[in-house]
Amino acid sequence: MTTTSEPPLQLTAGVQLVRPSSSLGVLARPKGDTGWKSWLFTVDHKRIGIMYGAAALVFLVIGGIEALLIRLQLAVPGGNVLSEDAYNQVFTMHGVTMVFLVIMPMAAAFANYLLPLQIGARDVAFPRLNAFSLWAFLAGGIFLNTSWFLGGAPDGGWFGYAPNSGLVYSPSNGMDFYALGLQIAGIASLVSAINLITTVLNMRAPGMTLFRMPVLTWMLLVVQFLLLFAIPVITVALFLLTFDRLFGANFFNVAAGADPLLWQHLFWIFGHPEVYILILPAFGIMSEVIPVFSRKPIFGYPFMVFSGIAIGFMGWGVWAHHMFTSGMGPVSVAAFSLSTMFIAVPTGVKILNWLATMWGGRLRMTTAMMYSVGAVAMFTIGGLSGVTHAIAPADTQQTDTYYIVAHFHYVIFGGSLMGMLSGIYFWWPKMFGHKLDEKLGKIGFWVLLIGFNLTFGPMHILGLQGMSRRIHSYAADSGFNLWNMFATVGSFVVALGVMLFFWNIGVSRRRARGAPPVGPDPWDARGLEWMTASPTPAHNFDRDITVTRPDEFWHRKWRIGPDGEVKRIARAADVAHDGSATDVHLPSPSYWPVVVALGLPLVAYGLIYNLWITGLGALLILGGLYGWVFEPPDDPEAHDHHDDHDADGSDDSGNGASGGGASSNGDGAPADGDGARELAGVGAGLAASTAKATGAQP
Amino acid sequence: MTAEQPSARFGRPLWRRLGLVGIALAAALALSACADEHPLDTLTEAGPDAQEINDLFFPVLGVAIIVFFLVQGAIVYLVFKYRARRREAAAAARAEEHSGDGDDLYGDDEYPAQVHGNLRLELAWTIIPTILLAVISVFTLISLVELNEVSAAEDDLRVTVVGQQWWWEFQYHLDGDTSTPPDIVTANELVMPVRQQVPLEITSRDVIHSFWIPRLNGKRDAVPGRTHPWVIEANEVGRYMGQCTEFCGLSHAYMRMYAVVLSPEEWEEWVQGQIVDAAPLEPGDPGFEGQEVFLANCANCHVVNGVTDVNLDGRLDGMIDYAGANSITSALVAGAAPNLTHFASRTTFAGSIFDVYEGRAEWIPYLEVAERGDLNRGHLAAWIRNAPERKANDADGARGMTAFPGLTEGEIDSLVEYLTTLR
Amino acid sequence: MSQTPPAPPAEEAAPTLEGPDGPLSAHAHDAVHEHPSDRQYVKIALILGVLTALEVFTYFESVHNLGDAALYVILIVLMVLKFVYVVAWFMHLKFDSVLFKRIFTAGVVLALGVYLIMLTAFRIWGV
Amino acid sequence: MSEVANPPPAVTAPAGAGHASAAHPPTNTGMSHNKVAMWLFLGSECLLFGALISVYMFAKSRLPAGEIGPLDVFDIPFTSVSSFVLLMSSLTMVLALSAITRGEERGFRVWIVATALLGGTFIAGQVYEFTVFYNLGLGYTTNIFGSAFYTLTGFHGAHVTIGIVMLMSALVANLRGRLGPRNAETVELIGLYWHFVDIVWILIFTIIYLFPQ
Ligand code: HEA
Ligand code: HEA
Ligand code: HEC
Ligand code: CUA
Ligand SMILES: [Cu+2]
Repeated sequence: MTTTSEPPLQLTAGVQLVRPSSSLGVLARPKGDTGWKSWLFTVDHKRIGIMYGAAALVFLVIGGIEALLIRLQLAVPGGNVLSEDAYNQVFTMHGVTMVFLVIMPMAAAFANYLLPLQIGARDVAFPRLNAFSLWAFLAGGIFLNTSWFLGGAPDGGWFGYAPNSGLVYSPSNGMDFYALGLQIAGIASLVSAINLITTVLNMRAPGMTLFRMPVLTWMLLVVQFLLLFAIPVITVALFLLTFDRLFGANFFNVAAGADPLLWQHLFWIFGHPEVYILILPAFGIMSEVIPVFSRKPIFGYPFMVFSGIAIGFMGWGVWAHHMFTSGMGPVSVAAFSLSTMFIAVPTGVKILNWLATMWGGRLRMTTAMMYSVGAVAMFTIGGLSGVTHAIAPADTQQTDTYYIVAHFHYVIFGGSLMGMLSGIYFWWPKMFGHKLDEKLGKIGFWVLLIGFNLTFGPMHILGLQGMSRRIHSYAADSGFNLWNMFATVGSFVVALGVMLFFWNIGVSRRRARGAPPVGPDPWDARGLEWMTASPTPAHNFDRDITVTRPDEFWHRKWRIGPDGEVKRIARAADVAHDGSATDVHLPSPSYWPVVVALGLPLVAYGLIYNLWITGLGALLILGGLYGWVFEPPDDPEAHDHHDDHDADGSDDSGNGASGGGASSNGDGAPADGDGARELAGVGAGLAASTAKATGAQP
Repeated sequence: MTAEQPSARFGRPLWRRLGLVGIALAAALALSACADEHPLDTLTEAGPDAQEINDLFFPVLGVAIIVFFLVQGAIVYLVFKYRARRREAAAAARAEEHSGDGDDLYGDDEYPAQVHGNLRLELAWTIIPTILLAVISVFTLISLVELNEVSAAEDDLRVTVVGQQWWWEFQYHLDGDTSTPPDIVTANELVMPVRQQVPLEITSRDVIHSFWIPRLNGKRDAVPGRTHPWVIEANEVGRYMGQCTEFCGLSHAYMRMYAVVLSPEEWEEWVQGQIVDAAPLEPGDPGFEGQEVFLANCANCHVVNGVTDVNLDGRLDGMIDYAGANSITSALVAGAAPNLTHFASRTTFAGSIFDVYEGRAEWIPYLEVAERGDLNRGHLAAWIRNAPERKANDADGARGMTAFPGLTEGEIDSLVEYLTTLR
Repeated sequence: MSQTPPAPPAEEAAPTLEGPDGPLSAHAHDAVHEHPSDRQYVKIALILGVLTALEVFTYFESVHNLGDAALYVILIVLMVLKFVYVVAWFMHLKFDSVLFKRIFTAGVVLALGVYLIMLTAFRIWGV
Repeated sequence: MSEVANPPPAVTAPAGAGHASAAHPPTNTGMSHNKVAMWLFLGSECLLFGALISVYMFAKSRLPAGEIGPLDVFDIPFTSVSSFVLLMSSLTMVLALSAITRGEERGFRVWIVATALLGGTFIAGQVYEFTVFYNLGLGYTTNIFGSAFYTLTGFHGAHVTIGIVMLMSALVANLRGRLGPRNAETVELIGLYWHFVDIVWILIFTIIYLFPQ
């Protein structure tokens, strides 16, 4: 049941319109909507989304440069671009960066920006917590990368198998940075998952039932559930590793009777859901882009949704396919081999439904569409090689070879990254008010696609010819020379493609200056996010939108006649909001999310170097939380809004005068314990996770 | 293994035919399936286990390739068939207007029939792959069972394989009893008889490694604290390359190995040569000086059976003791260095990345050392002088062989001389 | 495919999670107001106390000759009972929205499933 | 402008609407964000403690013979008492909530203090237990059992400690007039967390302490 009778667009439950005294008295609340401070302290889901995306792109360049170093080293046999040690750090950080600092935040960017818009909400459920997620993620990412300058980056591979990741075998601080950095990023993801699920469950526009939600929203919801349940598993694994390394625990100490497979199980119980965390957002994006540019609704909406849910579920029962050769026993191998294979079914449904969406459509091959179609094609290749890994006996030949490297680059680069590039081209006008250049975009697409296949296609062959992963060099007579050279050349073509993308951003920005804005709906799209001005105004929508069917916005523009003919009934500009509302009350910026997030890396540095720094970080976290809890989500002085809502008006004056006691809230305004309530709600989770980082060592 | 009668297996002929698609493509892709050029090639099997795996892999690859062509073909078809024609003029006009209606790019206001789905179609492409995969899973299970069969008798040869940073140790139990000290201990080259299934027990002394001779069988991880059964068998006499495939630190890439497959007679001869201890050299014997230098510098890590005066049982104990009870007095984490008793009978050293003899012959008669050409003095001397420079390791000597800056060139020469006596 | 008539607006056909007993149905939440009385809480606490006493009782000799298997069964049953009582009554799950029940059950079931499989793969049950 | 342009926050219910409306803002589910979030968090915590308990069970099964283990250190009667204490704190917690929903702030304070005290007693018991174990020769690094035991119970203890901090914050907020019947939901949420920590101990007590060793 949706509460259509009641306005659903509240900012946060328990939001407090007025507070008699300002937060701590010491610090004035951050104000204004321009300048760097307006970004640093923002709680606007759109700005947060954009910053997630920007950070992801920066990390893409870092991870990409690492990839290029790998390829340079492997271009010819016996390469000496990197030392053995450096190579191990570079490929480890390449994997970690690409997975945790590129694809995940890129997905978070889309989730933050689009999810509230697609369900017709004003913001996420906990705006400040959202800001905290961003900064915690960034803190974790930067923390990880500082390891380069502090005695060496992690060198145990992105899945950090124990005991090689233990102190004896990896004595530099690198793996400590790995364990703690991922822990911090994990806190960010967990908090964000809670936030976004609550948003979807609670804040949909009137009439926006779950089965009217866009497929992207659905996929993002599934992803948040996967994060919710998967993050704690790696949290535990990383704690065990940290405790082993820093405090001499025995979890992976074979001499004490430990079994290294424990790490593998824990890592992959997280790790396999993780790969669906990486792909489902892209699936969602493709499910938005393809219908728009095919001019048809998504084919088989319920199947699309349920297959996404099914993938999410089945993703929990296949983890040990990464361990077919680990010696876990034939029964486990058989069971996981079978469960893995059948994941191809719901995935195949998605692929074929996309094709069916295109079938009989009028395909407008824009850049966004090309990336989406490209992603379908490339992902299929990766998925099919995935099925050949699932055949456990065959995987004993394939595992840890470049055949696997080919598989996961096809699914991650070819699926996730291309899908997200599609999303960037598609929603760029919504985010920035101008399109990216189509011509450059298409050239970039072809360069990228060709380079991508040139790089990773040959890796299938290399792998089947027996080239192992994670080797910093190969012998000249192993027969790997030719295809490695191809791959290296290809990787530079990819780099060119990526550079064209960045170039496009620059060119398009410059061209857009002074040019008329793009209008709310440049693609004749379907989702609610297009029903407001571009770029999206801070308050998202001017009015409430009542949803009566899927693709509500499209149906307001077009009508399907009795003969199935589609007729325009309105122009987008007439239907969409122009963003001119001035009386919208928004949550105010806040310092505290940044402060708390800043404490996290300090705690982590301290654990590595000096416990005093940990203390400092803990103080920062505690102080930040305190400030946070006692700061109202909303600052009455922040902006001068014109309320036309009676209750609000009276709240403003009535409560402002009274001295802040609970009893003073006689007019129904919230009591002052609201902050405490947010603490209890999610602050508890946050506090618990931070405390795990600080207080849980015996 | 039931490799003797492959065609008798359930459904195999048809299954194999499907595999032809896979084979064709794999072969085409690989350009050359010549095993000499690709010593680690997984597609040119040389043993029944690898054969079993490829019998399963090729048909699945065939299915995958068919699906690949269907999907890619469909994409290309759809894109060309249903592509909207750009209407440049109209587009320009719209762009001028900036109506924000989303058609300024294509100037196309037309919509095709709005199809929301088709239950029957969707069920079809849910059920068909399911059936396909169910069939594949049956064959997968069959293969799994077959691959886990051990045909060797209880008292046949059994080899304990021990991985460590960054070399392999092979402990031979000729009577099949792995609970007793092994009869032969060698490094990096797994010598084995042809057409005989050799059961292995794979383990590790430090981190996780993975034992893999691609042309003979898939891989199996060497996990410390665990012993994993595995089998290996070769159809033909030859030399098959292997590589550690689980990331194990600095010199992971340099952790290779060979399976050396001998005819039954040669195998017998090899065994006879290996089970004897080395004889301590007397003053005046060639290599005697080297032996002295060896005992002074090398014997706290390396064993030469019969020469180094350390308790043999402690050294060669097939049971790996992690509690530090190794009789090795060095700081080696793994607690073991290659056994050098018959060093000169091997063809490669240090994780099989260097040749003991000059010139890597296509196939060296394994037992006739005399025919192998000249000793690779340069490599050996360089190794003894400064091993970390030749093969990255932990510089403090805890993992891998330390450098010996203190040795004079003369001493190094004498050591090389001594090593050649260890046949 | 193209001959398929335009499908009915999906919202009619689409299943809904928000129907009378969908996970998002809020109808159960009216029950929240019927908080159990303090007396009921005390009663539950008494039951919990007794169950704990029973648990501790198994520790002392008398039950030992039942054998480990029986002991495991008894202890697990008692544990689950306590778990359910606290969750249902003290955490109000019995009275609260089904949504919460499903979220929490999802967590519990997932944890049970995944970790039991993991421990089974390690064969720690001695079988 | 329409009613939505200025979405009235959930809690600004018309005057006199009573506490119920504050507790149930007009969200799609009818549940407040905070409560949904708390349950999601608890769902997530299941996987966390599930992993820790599994790691413990696994570690115990791998403890080499002859090493100091559960049988050498556990003092069941003692732990039974502290388990009972924690269990009863759940009762006082729920009574505190019940009190504040009825507007009995005095009762609320009494029960909340009682809860915190019981929790504190439990923690004190745990500290004592750790000391005894340590003196018996079981350190954190002694063996795999020690590492797993202290990590699991340490995580639980940390959760209890955070719970106590939240209880005390609620008490202070109430004393300062910032937490009344109107936001009883805050107390409810703290309670949810507290009860969850309690049920985790129910599992730990049975699985770690009482199961036949
Ligand atoms: C985006 C991330 C992503 C995705 C979506 C997938 C999807 C899949 N993956 Fe992949 N995988 C990774 C990322 C991903 N993977 C990574 C990063 C690794 C390596 C980790 C590491 O070791 O570092 C890995 C490793 C990996 C392994 C371990 C290999 C090894 O190390 O030995 C296996 C084994 O089974 C596997 C299988 C699969 C399968 C069956 C799917 C399926 O979901 C694919 C399903 C899709 C299709 C099958 C295509 C479309 C379907 C049709 C058109 C229908 C018809 C098809 C048939 C009937 C076959 N993957
Ligand atoms: C999201 C996932 C993702 C992405 C996008 C990529 C992208 C790439 N990967 Fe990735 N890769 C992984 C995830 C990913 N990888 C993972 C998880 C591993 C396993 C790690 C492990 O084993 O632990 C791995 C391992 C891995 C290996 C195997 C290493 C080994 O086993 O030894 C190789 C080898 O070629 C490789 C290559 C590449 C290349 C060439 C790209 C390229 O496509 C990259 C393209 C991007 C760029 C090229 C950046 C372009 C920008 C510029 C060039 C700007 C220049 C700017 C200035 C100069 C200022 N990767
Ligand atoms: C610190 C212990 C240590 C000492 C001392 C030591 N070695 Fe080594 N040696 C090793 C290790 C470990 C290896 C395996 C290295 C590898 O393959 O990465 C090895 C490998 C070798 C090999 C190659 C063996 C093979 O079959 O692969 C030779 C030959 C050798 N050492 C000779 C010597 C000589 C001669 C000395 C004395 C000057 C010596 N070693 C001293 C540890 C040691
Ligand atoms: Cu040993 Cu890799
Ligand atoms: Cu996986």
